[in-house]
Amino acid sequence: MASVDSVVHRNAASLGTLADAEHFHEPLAIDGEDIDALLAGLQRMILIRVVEEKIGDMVSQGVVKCPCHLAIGQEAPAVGVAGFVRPGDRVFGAHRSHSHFLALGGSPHGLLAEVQGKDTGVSRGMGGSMHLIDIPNGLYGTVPIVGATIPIAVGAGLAAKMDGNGDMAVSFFGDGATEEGVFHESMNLAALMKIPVLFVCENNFFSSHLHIALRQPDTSVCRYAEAHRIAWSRADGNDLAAVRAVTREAVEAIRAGEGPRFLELVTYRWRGHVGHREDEDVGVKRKDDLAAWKLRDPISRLAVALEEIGALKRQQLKQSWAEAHVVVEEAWATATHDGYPPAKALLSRVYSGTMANKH
Amino acid sequence: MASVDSVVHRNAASLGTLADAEHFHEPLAIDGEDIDALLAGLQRMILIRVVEEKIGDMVSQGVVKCPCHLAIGQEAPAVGVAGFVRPGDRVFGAHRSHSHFLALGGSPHGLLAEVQGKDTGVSRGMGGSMHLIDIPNGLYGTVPIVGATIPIAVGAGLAAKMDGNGDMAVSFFGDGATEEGVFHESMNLAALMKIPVLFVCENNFFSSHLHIALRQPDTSVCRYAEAHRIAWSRADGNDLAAVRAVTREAVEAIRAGEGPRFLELVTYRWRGHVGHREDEDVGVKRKDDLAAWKLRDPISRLAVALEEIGALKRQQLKQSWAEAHVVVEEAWATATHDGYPPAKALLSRVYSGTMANKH
Amino acid sequence: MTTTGYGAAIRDGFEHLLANHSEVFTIGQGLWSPWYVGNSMTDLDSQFGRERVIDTPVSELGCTGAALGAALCGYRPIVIHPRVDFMLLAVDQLVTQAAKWRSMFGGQVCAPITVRAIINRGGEQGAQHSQSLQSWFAHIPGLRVVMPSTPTDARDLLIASVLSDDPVLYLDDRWLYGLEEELPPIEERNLANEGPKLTRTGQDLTLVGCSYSAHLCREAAARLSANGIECDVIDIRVLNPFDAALIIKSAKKTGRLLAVDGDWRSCGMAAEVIASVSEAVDPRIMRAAPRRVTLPDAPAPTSNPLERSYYPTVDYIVQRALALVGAQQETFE
Amino acid sequence: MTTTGYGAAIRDGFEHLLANHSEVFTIGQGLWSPWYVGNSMTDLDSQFGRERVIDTPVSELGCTGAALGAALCGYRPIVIHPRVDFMLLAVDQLVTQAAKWRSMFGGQVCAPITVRAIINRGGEQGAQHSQSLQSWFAHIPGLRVVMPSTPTDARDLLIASVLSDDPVLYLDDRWLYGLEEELPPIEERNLANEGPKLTRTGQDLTLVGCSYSAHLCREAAARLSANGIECDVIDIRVLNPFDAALIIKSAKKTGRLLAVDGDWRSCGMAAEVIASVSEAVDPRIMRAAPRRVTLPDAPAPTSNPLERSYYPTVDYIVQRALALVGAQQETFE
Ligand SMILES: Cc1ncc(C[n+]2csc(CCOP(=O)(O)OP(=O)(O)O)c2C)c(N)n1
Ligand SMILES: Cc1ncc(C[n+]2csc(CCOP(=O)(O)OP(=O)(O)O)c2C)c(N)n1
Ligand SMILES: [Mg+2]
Ligand SMILES: [Mg+2]
Repeated sequence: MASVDSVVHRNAASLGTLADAEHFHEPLAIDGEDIDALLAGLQRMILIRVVEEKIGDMVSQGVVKCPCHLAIGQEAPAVGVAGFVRPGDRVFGAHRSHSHFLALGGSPHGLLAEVQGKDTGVSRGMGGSMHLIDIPNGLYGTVPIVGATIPIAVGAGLAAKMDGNGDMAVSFFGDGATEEGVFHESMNLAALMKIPVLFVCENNFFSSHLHIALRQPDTSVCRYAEAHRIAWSRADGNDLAAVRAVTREAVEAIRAGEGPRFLELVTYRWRGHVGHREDEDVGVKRKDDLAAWKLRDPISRLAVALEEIGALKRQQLKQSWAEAHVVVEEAWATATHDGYPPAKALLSRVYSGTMANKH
Repeated sequence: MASVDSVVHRNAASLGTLADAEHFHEPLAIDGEDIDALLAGLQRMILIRVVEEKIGDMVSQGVVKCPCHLAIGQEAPAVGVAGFVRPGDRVFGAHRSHSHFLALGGSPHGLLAEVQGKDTGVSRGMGGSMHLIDIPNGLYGTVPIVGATIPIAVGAGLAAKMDGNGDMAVSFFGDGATEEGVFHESMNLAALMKIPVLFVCENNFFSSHLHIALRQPDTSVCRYAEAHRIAWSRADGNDLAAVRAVTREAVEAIRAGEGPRFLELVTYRWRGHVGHREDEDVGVKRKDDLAAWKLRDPISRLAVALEEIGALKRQQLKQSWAEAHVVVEEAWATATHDGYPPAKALLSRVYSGTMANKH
Repeated sequence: MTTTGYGAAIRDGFEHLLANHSEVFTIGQGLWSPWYVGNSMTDLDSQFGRERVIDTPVSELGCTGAALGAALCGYRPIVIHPRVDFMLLAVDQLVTQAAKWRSMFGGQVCAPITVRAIINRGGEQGAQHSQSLQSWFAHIPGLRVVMPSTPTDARDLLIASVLSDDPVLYLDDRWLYGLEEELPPIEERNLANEGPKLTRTGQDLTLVGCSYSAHLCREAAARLSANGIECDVIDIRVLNPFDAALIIKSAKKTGRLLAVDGDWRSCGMAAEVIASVSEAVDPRIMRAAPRRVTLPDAPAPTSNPLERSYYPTVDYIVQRALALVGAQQETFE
Repeated sequence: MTTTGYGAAIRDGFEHLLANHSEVFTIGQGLWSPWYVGNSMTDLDSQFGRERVIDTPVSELGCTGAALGAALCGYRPIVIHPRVDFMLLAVDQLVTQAAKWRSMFGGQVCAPITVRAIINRGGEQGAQHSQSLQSWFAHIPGLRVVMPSTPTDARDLLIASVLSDDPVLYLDDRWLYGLEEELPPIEERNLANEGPKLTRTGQDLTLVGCSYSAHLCREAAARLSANGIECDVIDIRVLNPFDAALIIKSAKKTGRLLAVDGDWRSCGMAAEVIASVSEAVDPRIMRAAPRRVTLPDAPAPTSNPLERSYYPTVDYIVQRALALVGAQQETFE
């Protein structure tokens, strides 16, 4: 039957060792990498870790009440990608985006004030942990409706294309978001219109309490990019050098007008889906995995590698942590004394009521 | 970078000659096929063609007022798949489903009464052309919201799985429907839960006025099945023997408990998106294509092949057409004299108000 | 005497349904999680098996459609959306499919699907995790909308919803999970016969609400009684199809109406209550203009002080009720 | 004098916007088709290029979200949904995203997106191709809802919607495309200053409607006038945020109110009109109980005789108005 053609699916996109917590515990292979960038990235990952641990503590003490989804353990994707974001680019996140906010240069005080609902917060106290914005640093918005910012990022990319300055949009989302139909609608639209958007899926295996094996027929999500004819790369999301490598290549292609790119960054969250506890996801075999995953720590693996090549002294490392703690404690203290939004903010921020001036 | 892995998409799933109207004009290759089944299928395709031509005429005369989407030219997918549907199976269609209804054995009178809004119609005059149902023949519903019946069919398949009788669900949809996110959500769910459902995409290249090349980065949709890890087959949708071959194989696998299967059947509609006109889709280069596509006629190519092997006489063929016209004219005449639904039907059919009896 | 809480009562309803009706199953997000839907479904998966208690991918529209498909094939699925906000991705299947299939196909099919969505507000969750929107769904012919305000109703109306041959939206509110009461034996009722209920009687004012608002109305009525103002309190229970008869009767008696709703104001359930009464009651026998208590016209904020001022409270209802009862003197400009 | 039809007037609005505002573009289904959206966008693609007039895949949610993203980045996209029914797949982006981003982010961003959906009823299309649902969207704080009933408004309110810095839902009705009038020169108005309009004055009855219903009210008022009954006719025009002041003022004058809406009854726009008036007007000065004319509580049928009885008509409105005006005698049981 010349006119017939069949294929039983291949498993080409399965994660293999990347999914195995026993692998990738060794220090990173960073020879030939941009060491200054890695040192800066290390700093930033440490800051994110310390800020989120602080938030976790405040959640556990009941001081912070809004739902907080911590990215502790998965700092490298945010920092690696942010290294290639330039002014004019537009980045979007989701519910677990403290890391994206800080990686782009957001102020710890602005975040710590926001999670306390203060008027000095990045969203002026109206959004809390799940609704962050920082346009000066390129963060155009993070929201907790799973998948919602994916088409929005595609539209921001369309705007960048219309502007014609070689800017791009970045969409951070998780493996769970790939189950929302809008993810596919957005990928098709981006591929069809050759929109400059970088799709970054942080595959941490979980959607709240459910492992990806209980939600999808395969553990890797690159197969979706292939279906939508979008070039993709997959990397150890806890390896800053690897993340930087795949991002560099993808961003160059995007800015060169080749259209969208897709990154799957394999990582793992150390805390529960929401809140500060490590064992939040009761009923999910996690404890044993978590111990192994902690050995794939994006921070220590990079730090040791940098020490080994003599680019970093143990002393400097200690100091980085210490400085981060000082910055965070000061920011927290200030935020604590900041004021809440005025009562009128409830109604005064709904409509602009304004009208465009003619161009 | 051992932990990195990249692929720039291949075009593996492009349609090639199947998309070229100049190919597949020759009589079908049917040696070794089930000749009786092909003869019965020919009969059925002729009936569908004649019924839809009648509806087209009545639309052109303004007698039929509800929107009618004709499947003239794409009768083979419906008839080929229906040949493997058994009692207990549940079939769902969309807006262009006269063919599915008739292929499953639906009564021409029930359809012709429905498009006239008569109480004797298959949907008792409440649905018209776009909302057909015929549970005794396995048609559980067709609706015009693009993609809407795809998850519904998956649920019917889940019910079949729970029943445990080896029954399956069938979902007929078009290439445009693959752009709705719910199509992907449904495919993932079916693959994950190994649901006995046959996805049948009739790829006729168009979604209303837009060619698939203006809507997707590739012309074949099997790549989606591959992404969702669903075994797929692609065939000339105007070749009844080919359609039967891929359906037989898929249905055996489904009933054997292997989970969902996906078929892409490449075809072409002879009329406009909606209504009776051939040149409805103004602005779309179609006229020239259409002439060539008519040479890939699912009916004549099969008829000639059957004549060539002596399984069909020219005289019998003439008679089949003549009989179909008689059946259709009689059904139309009866339907014309049937009554409209009573005024109370508007409110009396909204709620059942009934309550289940205990099992 | 042992009392049961609202959440546990919902679980009792699930247990009864799964144990006694083999065609019932439940599907949605969080069903294999111990915390996702509070204590309202705890361990149902281990008790009845993961083939009948199905956790799902993050695909609201697909999963709701799949449940509808099973319902068309003889099952009675209960879809779980842990938040109304998430369910909005599934409105096509709920509103354009489930609610219309019966009528669209001439009454030849029924779609006994129950969609249970949880109103989960407060806690500084903000605009995208606080919507209730019952007014939207009460607007749709073909869709029955149920909102229980007591543990007994939470259990028995869930059972009635699932056993109804019509599509039903069942909304429960996390803020009611604290309520406790002694539960009577389970009764399988016909949802078509259920409707608004008079839960307290008085001569001075008619207080109407559903779900958590009905609870607030009961609390307010108790406080008002202490001030010598006696209220009829009506718990709507079934928002669609809406039977206003009881409310109309009460308004004719008291001549005063205060409609409370935890949804937004414009085109909301409180507007429907007032419109239904205004159409049916001779205005000359009303002793005051009716009034609404609803959310302010803004998305839900996160900041604690704003959030506290956002939701209707017993205090506020009492205050509005006092103004209303004094309203003969109220001047209309 | 040359007159312009409603559809052509919409096209004039698009032409003005695309010609004078480089940040405007339009995206949606059917934009490269000569028939999909009637004559309301004919040849805009060839006139302004397919980079600014973008036809799309069948992906309502994705395309609406993409437009929102562009709006956040300085553009003024107009999303086209050829039917309200299709737009329901995009409610998350419209209601949970666009309408809330400004407030959710402390007023620091604006989302100047206009979603234009077409009400395309009748023609035996049935339950899934006939919904209007303006009541749903008028319920949502943060979303402006506009429904023009004349060619001039169709053009000028489209322009005002697109130039507004807030998200706007603009609904036009195919049944109005036949209306013709002489158009004044284009005026760029601030949508925030637009609202209900008194289009006819009378002492006996206040008739209120939006879009096609406003047109029906005008026709009915003319017929009633021939019977010696003079009506105030109010065209709502902007449903959200809803300013009832004009309607209240009129009801106080006439003491009688008939609210007409082409959407369903319960929790609908007609209920909001009656509730707003009932709250604000001393019942004792009402000369009759207000009344609603809406769709019956059923999905749209296809069968011609049922379809003809389904939608409000001028005859029916006149009939109800006469009953209402005679209502002093009307007895309330
Ligand atoms: C539309 C929608 N459905 C469900 C949820 C509940 N929810 C919040 S986060 C989440 C998990 C998402 O998983 P993933 O995308 O992998 O992100 P991760 O939490 O792993 O960072 C879910 C299901 C939601 N917020 N929105
Ligand atoms: C949700 C939704 N969006 C848009 C439409 C308008 N529409 C009706 S049929 C159709 C084309 C669908 O194309 P396809 O799925 O390929 O089916 P075909 O018409 O080719 O048989 C469209 C866009 C619709 N009915 N529903
Ligand atoms: Mg995840
Ligand atoms: Mg097609």
